[in-house]
Parts: sequence; C-alpha cells; structure tokens
Amino acid sequence: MEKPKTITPQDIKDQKIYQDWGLTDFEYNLISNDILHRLPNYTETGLYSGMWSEHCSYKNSKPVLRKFWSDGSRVLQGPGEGAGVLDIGDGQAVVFKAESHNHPSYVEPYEGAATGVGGIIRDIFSMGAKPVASLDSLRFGELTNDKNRFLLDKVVAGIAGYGNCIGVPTVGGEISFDPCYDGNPLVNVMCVGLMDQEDIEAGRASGAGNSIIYVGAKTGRDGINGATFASSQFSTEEESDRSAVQVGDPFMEKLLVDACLEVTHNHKDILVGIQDMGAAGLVSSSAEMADKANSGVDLDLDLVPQREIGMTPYEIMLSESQERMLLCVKAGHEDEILEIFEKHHLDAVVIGHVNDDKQYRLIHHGEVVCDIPTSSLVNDVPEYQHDVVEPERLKNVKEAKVPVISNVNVMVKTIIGQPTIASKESVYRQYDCRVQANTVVQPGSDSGVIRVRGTNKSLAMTTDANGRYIYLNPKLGGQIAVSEAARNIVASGAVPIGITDCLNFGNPDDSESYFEMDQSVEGISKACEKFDTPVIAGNVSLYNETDNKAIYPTPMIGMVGLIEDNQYITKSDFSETGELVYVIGDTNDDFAGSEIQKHLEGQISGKIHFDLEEEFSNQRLILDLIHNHLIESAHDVSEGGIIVSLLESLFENDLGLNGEIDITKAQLFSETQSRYVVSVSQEDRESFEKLAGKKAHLIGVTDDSQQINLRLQDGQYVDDVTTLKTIWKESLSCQMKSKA
Amino acid sequence: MYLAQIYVHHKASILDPQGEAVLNALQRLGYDKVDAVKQGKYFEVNIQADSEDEASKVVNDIAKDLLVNHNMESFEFDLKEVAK
Amino acid sequence: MYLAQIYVHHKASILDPQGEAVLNALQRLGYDKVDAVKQGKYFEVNIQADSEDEASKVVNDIAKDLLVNHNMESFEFDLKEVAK
Amino acid sequence: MKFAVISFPGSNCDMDMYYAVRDSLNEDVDLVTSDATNLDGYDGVLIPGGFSYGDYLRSGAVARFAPVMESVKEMAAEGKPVLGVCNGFQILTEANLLPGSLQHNTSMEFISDWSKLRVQNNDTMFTDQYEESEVIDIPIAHGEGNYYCDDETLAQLKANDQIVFTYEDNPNGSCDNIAGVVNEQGNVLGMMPHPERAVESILGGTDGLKLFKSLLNHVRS
Ligand SMILES: Nc1ncnc2c1ncn2[C@@H]1O[C@H](COP(=O)(O)OP(=O)(O)O)[C@@H](O)[C@H]1O
Ligand SMILES: [Mg+2]
Repeated sequence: MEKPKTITPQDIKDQKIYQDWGLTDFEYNLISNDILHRLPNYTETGLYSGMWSEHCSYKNSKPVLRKFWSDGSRVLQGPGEGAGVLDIGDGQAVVFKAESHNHPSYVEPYEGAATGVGGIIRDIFSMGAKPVASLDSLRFGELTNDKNRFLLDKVVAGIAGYGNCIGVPTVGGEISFDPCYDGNPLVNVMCVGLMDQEDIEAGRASGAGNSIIYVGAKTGRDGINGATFASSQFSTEEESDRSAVQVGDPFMEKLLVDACLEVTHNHKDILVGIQDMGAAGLVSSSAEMADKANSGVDLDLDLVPQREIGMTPYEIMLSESQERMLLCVKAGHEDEILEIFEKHHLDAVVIGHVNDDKQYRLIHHGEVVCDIPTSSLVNDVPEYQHDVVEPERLKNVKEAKVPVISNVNVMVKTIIGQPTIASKESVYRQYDCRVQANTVVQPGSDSGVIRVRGTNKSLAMTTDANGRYIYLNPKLGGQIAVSEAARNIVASGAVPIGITDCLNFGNPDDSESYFEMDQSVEGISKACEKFDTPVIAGNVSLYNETDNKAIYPTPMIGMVGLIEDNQYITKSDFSETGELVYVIGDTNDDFAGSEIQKHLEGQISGKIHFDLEEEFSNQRLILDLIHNHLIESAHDVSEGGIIVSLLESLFENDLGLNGEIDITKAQLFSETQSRYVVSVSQEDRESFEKLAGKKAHLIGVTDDSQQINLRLQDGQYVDDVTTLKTIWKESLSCQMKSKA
Repeated sequence: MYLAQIYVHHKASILDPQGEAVLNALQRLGYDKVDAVKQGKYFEVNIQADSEDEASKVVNDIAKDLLVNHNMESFEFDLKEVAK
Repeated sequence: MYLAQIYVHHKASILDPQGEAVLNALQRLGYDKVDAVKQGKYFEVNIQADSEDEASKVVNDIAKDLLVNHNMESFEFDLKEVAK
Repeated sequence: MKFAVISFPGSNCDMDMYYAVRDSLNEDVDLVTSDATNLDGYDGVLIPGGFSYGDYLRSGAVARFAPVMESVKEMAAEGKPVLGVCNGFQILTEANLLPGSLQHNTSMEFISDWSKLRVQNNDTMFTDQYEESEVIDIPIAHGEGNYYCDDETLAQLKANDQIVFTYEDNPNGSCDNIAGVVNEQGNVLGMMPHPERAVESILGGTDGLKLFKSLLNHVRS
C-alpha cells in the first residue's frame, strides 16, 4: 500500500482508490457530495470503507433481516446490541449470540477459529453476562482431500485452544461434510452467558466530557480492514494478498472477562457503556457507541496503545487486533476504573472524550485527521434492494428416487461410517466441556445442558443447519433448520425459548443466491413464530464463494431452551434392558437431500416434505411425555434416518434391540422430519400409549444380546451392535489419519 | 547423515502472546535489562542425505509442508554433517 | 545491546512427544529420509548490556530461573551485539 | 476449618474448587489471589486447574513466581495439606514441591473425558476414605498431563508409596500410569484429574467427594 501522506483526497477521487477498499462510485459520491460536501481524506475514506462494508453495515442483508420475528414475552434485548437477552425468571437472564469466522478460518484455520471463539465471548461479556458455554457449527469439504483434513484438524485445535484456556466449556456443536464447502469451510461459533437482569449493559457513549477508555491488547497491524475483506468474494489467486493474521490471546481475554465483569457488576453507577472491538476495530466500537447515544467523540490516536511503530491513523482505526474493549466512563471517575484493570494486570488508558457536537473527530500527532458526522458512519450507508430470482432447479421438482438396497447390512455400515454421520467424539474430546462444573449433559446427546447454579433450572443448547434441505427448498429448509434445533432442545426436556442465527450464503449480487437467503429467512421466521422462539441475535456471512462457486445456502440456527426443573433433563441413550422402544411420528419415503441419496447418487435432488403443524404437535407431545415422567430417553431422528438414531441410542450402554418395524429397508434411511425415538419402561406402557396415541409406533424391546434384530416390511435386519459401534466411533478419526 | 537445526520465529507484525508473557514474567522477576522477547520453535532433525544440497532441499520441503506456518512465521536453518 | 538466541531442547534421554508427533507426521507425508526429530523452543531476547560477559550472565540467569525446565531440558545460546 | 483456593491470573477452575468446598463439603473457603503474601489462618491450600499466565512458556512455569507461592511453601513445610489439581499439579512440580514434570500428552491433543483411576495409596490424608485399590471415575481435561520423572525418582516414589493415583487406561503417556503423587511427607498432593468436578450426581458422579472428606477429617483431627 502506498504511503498515505502522499495520497491526497483528489488522488482518491481521481484514481478511484476507494474502490480497492470496497466502496462503490455511488457510495463515494454520496460521501463527498451529500454527507461531507467535500472530498474525504485518506483516513476518512478508510473509515467509511470499513463501516460501510457488509460485515459492519448489513447494507445488503437488512431488508431480509427485517423479516425475522423478534418479539416474544421473554425478550429483554433483541438484535442490535452485542448479543440478545432473554428472561429466564428469578431475575435472571440468558444472553447468547453466534458468529461466523469462515474466511479467516480458511486462510489461517487455527487462529481464525480461535479468534472466532474469542470474538463471540467478548460479545457476551460486553453485555454484562458471564460466558457459561460455547458451541461450534462446522462445515468442510470431503475428508478425502488433504486440505480439508488439515482445516478440520486446525479449526478444532483452535476452538479447543481458545475455549479451554479461557475456561468456557464447549458443550455442543455439529460438523458435516459436502463438496460445496471445498475452499469455503464454515466456522460458526455460539456463546451463551448468564446474568442478573439488573446488570444488563449497553454499548453507549453519552454525556459530553465523559471519558473513552481503551483496555486490553495493544493495537497492531492485524487483520487491517478485515471487515471489508470478509465482505468480498474469495478467489484462490488472491489468497496471498492479505494483512497480518490476527492471533488470539485467550489468557488476555480471561483477564478481560474477569475485569470487565467486575466493572459491570460493581461499578454500574460510573460506567456509561461498554463494547468489544470486533470487525472494523476501534472505529466501529467507538462510532457505534457514540451514535447509539446520539453523540460524537474526540479521540487522540497517540494515546492508543500500539504494538508496532509508525502506524497510520487508518491502520490504528481499522486494525482488528483481538482482546480489546472500549468503555465510556463518567468524567472524574476514570481512576477507579483504571485501578480495577491494573489489579487484573491489564493496560487501560483514556483515549478521548464524548463531545457535544456529534462529530467523529480523530487527532493524530496533533493534527485533525478525521472530522465527520458520527452518524454518517453508522446510519447513512445506503441499503441495497436486490433482485430475487427463483433458481431453475427449484421449479417442477420431482420426487426423489427411492434407493434400492441390495444389502441392508452393508448399507447401514456405510452410512454410519460417513463422516457426517459418524461419532464426533474424536473432536469434542478435545474440548473441555466440564469446566465451570455446571455441565449436566455433555456433547454426544441431542443438546448440551448446563445447570443454572443456585437454582433447580437448566439451559439446553444446540446448533443446527442443513444446507442440503435449504438448497432443495429454501423456505421449507428454513423451517426445518429451526425445527431440527427445537427437536434437539425438546428431546433433552427443555422448552425452546429463542434463537440466534448465522446466515452463511453466497454473493448477494447473484439474484438466485439472494432468493435463497430471502426465502430461507422467511421459513426460519415462520417456524420461530410457531415455536415462540424469537430471533434475538445473529450474524451474516455473505460471499461464501470460491472462484464463483457458492456453498449450499447454510443458515445456522443456535437455539436455547429452558428446563424449569432439573428432574426433566432427558438423555438420548436407552439405559436398561427391557425398555420399550417407540418411534414418534410416521416414516415416509423422504430421500431428497438425505445422506443415503448423497452417498448413492453423488448429488442431491428432489422434493422436500415438511409440515410445521405436525412438527409442533410432536414436540408438544414429547414435552408432555417428559413432564409426566413417561419416557426414559428421547432422541430426534435426523441425518441418516431412523436406523442411525436407534443405533446411537443403543451404543452408549451396549444394549441390543429386538422387534418389528413397519417400514421398508430403504425407509430405515429416510429422513422424514418431526420424528423421535423414545424408550419407555414396561410399567409406564399404558399411560404412555394413552397419551401418545396414534403418533407412537412400538418397534421393539431393548435387551442384552448386543444385537439389533428388526423385522421389516421387506425382510429382516440383524447385526452386531458392538461391531457397528466400532465403525461409528472410529470412522472420523480413521479418515483424518488416512493418507489420500 | 545431516543434522538440521531449524529456527522458526514469528514474522515481525504478528502478535506473539508467548513472548509477551515471558517478557512480563522476566520483568516481574526484576530482569529490567531484558527489553523484548520473542518465542519461537526450534527443531533438530536428522536427515539421511548424501550431500548438503540434498539435505537442504529436504529441510526447505518439510518447513514448507509442516514445520512452519507461512502466514505467520519464517525460518532459518543450519546444517551439519554428522556420523550415522 | 545484545540479541541472545536461546535454544531449549529436551535432554537426550527423555522422550519428546512433540518431536515424535512431528516425526510421525513427516513420515506419513512420505519424508522417509527424516530419521529423528526433536522439538524445542527458540527465544530471541534483547538485552541491554555493556559487555558480552554481562549479557551472557543475564542469559544464564533467565534460563535458570524461567526459560528452561532443568528436569527435562537443556539449552544453548548465541550472543550478537546489535545497535540500540 | 478454613481452606484457601488460590486464584492465579488465568486460573479457570478456581470457582469450581471453591464451590466444591463450600457447597458439597459445607466448609469455609476463601478465594485468595496469587498476589497475596500471607495464608495465615488457613488449614489447607487448594491450587486449582486452568491456564495460569496462559501456560504460555510451560504450564505452571510463571505461576511459581507469584507472591503467594512463598506462603504455599511455608504451609507445605509446616505439614499442612496442599492439593494441586491439573494446572495446580503442574505449578507444584515447577515449584519443586513435588517431583517430576508434566509434558504434552503423547497424542499432542487436549483430552477431555471421564477416566478411571486406581487408588494406589489410601493411607494418605487425601485418600483414607477410599478403599485400598478402589477404582474411581474422575474427569480429566488437559493437554499437558503426561507425567515424567527419571528412573531414580520413580524408584523413590515407589519405595515411599508416593504414587497415590494411577490411570487404569493411560490417556496421556504418563510414566507408570501415574495420575497423582504426594511429596515424601505426604502432605502435598498433585493430580491431573479433577476431583472437584465429581462431587455432585447431577454432574455425572461423586467419586471425588471422598478425597475432600479425607482431607477434612485429617484437618479436623
Ligand atoms: N463440533 C462439535 N463440537 C462439539 N460437539 C459436537 C460437535 N459436533 C458434534 N457434536 C456433538 O455430537 C452430538 C451429535 O451431533 P449431531 O449428530 O449433529 O446431533 P443432531 O443430529 O442431533 O443435531 C451432539 O451432542 C453434538 O453436540
Ligand atoms: Mg439430535
């Protein structure tokens, strides 16, 4: 990059340098003609480019995001702050949000994933909440490819490295594999926090004369203008063209969590606002805080702690160095706050003040290098309406072919050995899921469950996304994504209370891609309203394309549920011999987008079937059954079909199953929605059947034979559960270790 | 047979939390003459090769493939011929 | 001002899990000419000192106090005089 | 009775240990920061797990210089109980209060799981509530739990019955499956597994309780 001093405002205009930073001619003209009535200088142009990027401004996705349903009686804070907040009773609140770190994780998987975890944790404690759990939702290309194995290995190590060190348990997540994520892995992380409602903080800088305090790591040239970078399409040739990789320092962040929570809990009276420095670093945090309070700030950049010498104002303001927070503190009380940080071994400095003229003003080496209306950085960004065009593939869709199963034993072994289906234990074994000593249900069941210490309540949480269904039917696929998450929450005995999302899509300028986003958001929203699970936070990651090939549209749903009484906590394993096993919900020929279809045909196609009312009534039934103590275990049926759910429930306690199921061999792998596998003790049989009625189909009894023996419509399936368990358990790590 | 001593260090603009932590600890211990610390990796690798050129090619290859993260690190090395 | 380059490695008799892991990975990648790998740490430390002796004393002290676990590790170092 | 749980910058199991003593043992306990210079009035010291100072150089290497460690050493010398769990164990070895060192797991991966331990010595102030050779279920969560000591030290550990816990299914490569050792006097115990995570049935098991109860009985008598 050329030296900024030598680049004049006129050069920026004449040579269209702003284009390199992602501003369009239209946007640049808007800034110079309508906002400033002069040409912006180098620094100012840089600030607009960061703040007006998709990543910070949501200029492309806002019209779609407005469709989300965010009401609901529990909502204390909806989208718009660091994270959303829901009332969970007793004066307490749960806080959560998810974030994507897809591009950084492709470029530098360990640090990209680690800093993703660090970033989302900062969002949680900046609200005043203690981070109590994390989840990770991951997508990669197939493991037959070296690069994908490398990415999975490093991404998981990065999540573990950061989460374990900072002491936030990773209690759940998901991983699946499809060729469309080659060159475009998805790394989405969610963090959940707990707090007293009276401690809720906001990112605000108000009151002329109040101080702006910077705390945490020094600013370096890391990830400069990463927000703009995340908002552009990727091409493999440009891979090398990037600024310094951001490196996470979980130790620093642990100190920050402890210190910031001390400030927010014990010094509310002098703290005006607090926010983390995320995308577009110092400019975005300070401008947003000031703008929310309808004020402005004066910052002296010479006071900003810097790790490198000779940094320009542009670099200082747009650096995405990690582990930094910005506070606004009442004038005259700065020392009290600085002392707390010092006690926690952190550097904190006053770098400026709230002003009374609403300008965003930066001083560097005694010179004013930026003087623009604060609000223009945040609010004046144009919003883009996009064309939506239904892709050809969604028209006149036929039913998917019913697979022909010549050898059911071989097929079961193949399917449970697919990395998408196989146990993820080799991954989550690397995550400390028990730190903080609240984890009731650890990874491996349908949801992670954390008890709320000091109460008899717990929180269940899960992440779900299924790009295949959404690719085949964006609207129904969106409903299914929420439903699948809710199914996992319900199976653990919890009532779903809200969601966060990460919208992972391709280039919004492609009107088919935009259609997918628009429709799936409608689907998500509809399901949310049905389940009374408002969308309280989220994140958008567009431009997930490499060399013009987009990923499946993959909105990730992170859902939280409340367990009002710990006696309702339910696991997904059959626990004893002699339990009756039932399937709740009917099984049909649903092979569109299924694992077996992908395996047999190498691609997905066909019509998706889904009935939201049926889904809802089945969820209600499961909760009723749990609340009446009529089921011993519950497990939802998802990827891979009923055979996968049955086996997973048998594996943990090495049980066998004998019975009859009124479906075909092929339907063992059907992915009909809204189903569960539950187990019932003999003495509850009558009450259970009375309540469940026709929705429940008895299929067998657990035993100690370590065999699964099922009579089917078109034959019989008998196999050894122990052998199957070994395949399921070891497939993923075997594939990671094998040489391509 | 050659012994390669490979030194891997962070590129200048990359944050080195480990080096920072060591520096802080040293300063707390009263080592006020220590100004800056960078922490990197050090490998000793035995390579069967008939010539220094061959060994040096192996070192460059393994550094590129595995030992060094080129996004963040750079490396140097020394080669010594040693007895089998 | 001196720049100390300090190499910390496992004592010969002690199994080095990091080195083993690297060796296994290299062999999986097909580097069959690589026989043995030891992984250690590499520090670059800037020391304000007026003489090489003084700098070398500081290095020995910080190694003893902090950088090296004498149970398992040993160290060597080089000193270079550098401009302030 | 009153216990001190030491909180270093980066400790993250300090509150877990604190709650185990307060809620499951119903005893007095304080969280004491590592800047403290005095542990008078405490009957025992608990050094929790986590990543003190980020574990950046070697686990426990920097923590050993924290001001509070002088007092910990004094208490150890006076024969008062000192328990180090996970990072606490690493700190105690770096501080030379316990023999040996903890290296990277042989898999080079962090391991979080339940593990079966055998109580090799139930004649210590930390273990007398356990049966001889009892096998217990305690969670582990560490990346550097691979216990190493030289042959001479190992022979001494055996001769003095200092090996208190061993893994039934060695997860990390520890020599002789060692999961926990005491010092020669028997009042300083270091162990990688987390007994404080196994004190409530809702968390999956209570096999850690007997350790705390042994300790409490000892302090009481
Ligand atoms: N990346 C991951 N991190 C943590 N836990 C994971 C991860 N991937 C899968 N799991 C855990 O493995 C179990 C099975 O996952 P999955 O098959 O995706 O469940 P479901 O289909 O019910 O949503 C869950 O408990 C989940 O939390
Ligand atoms: Mg499930």
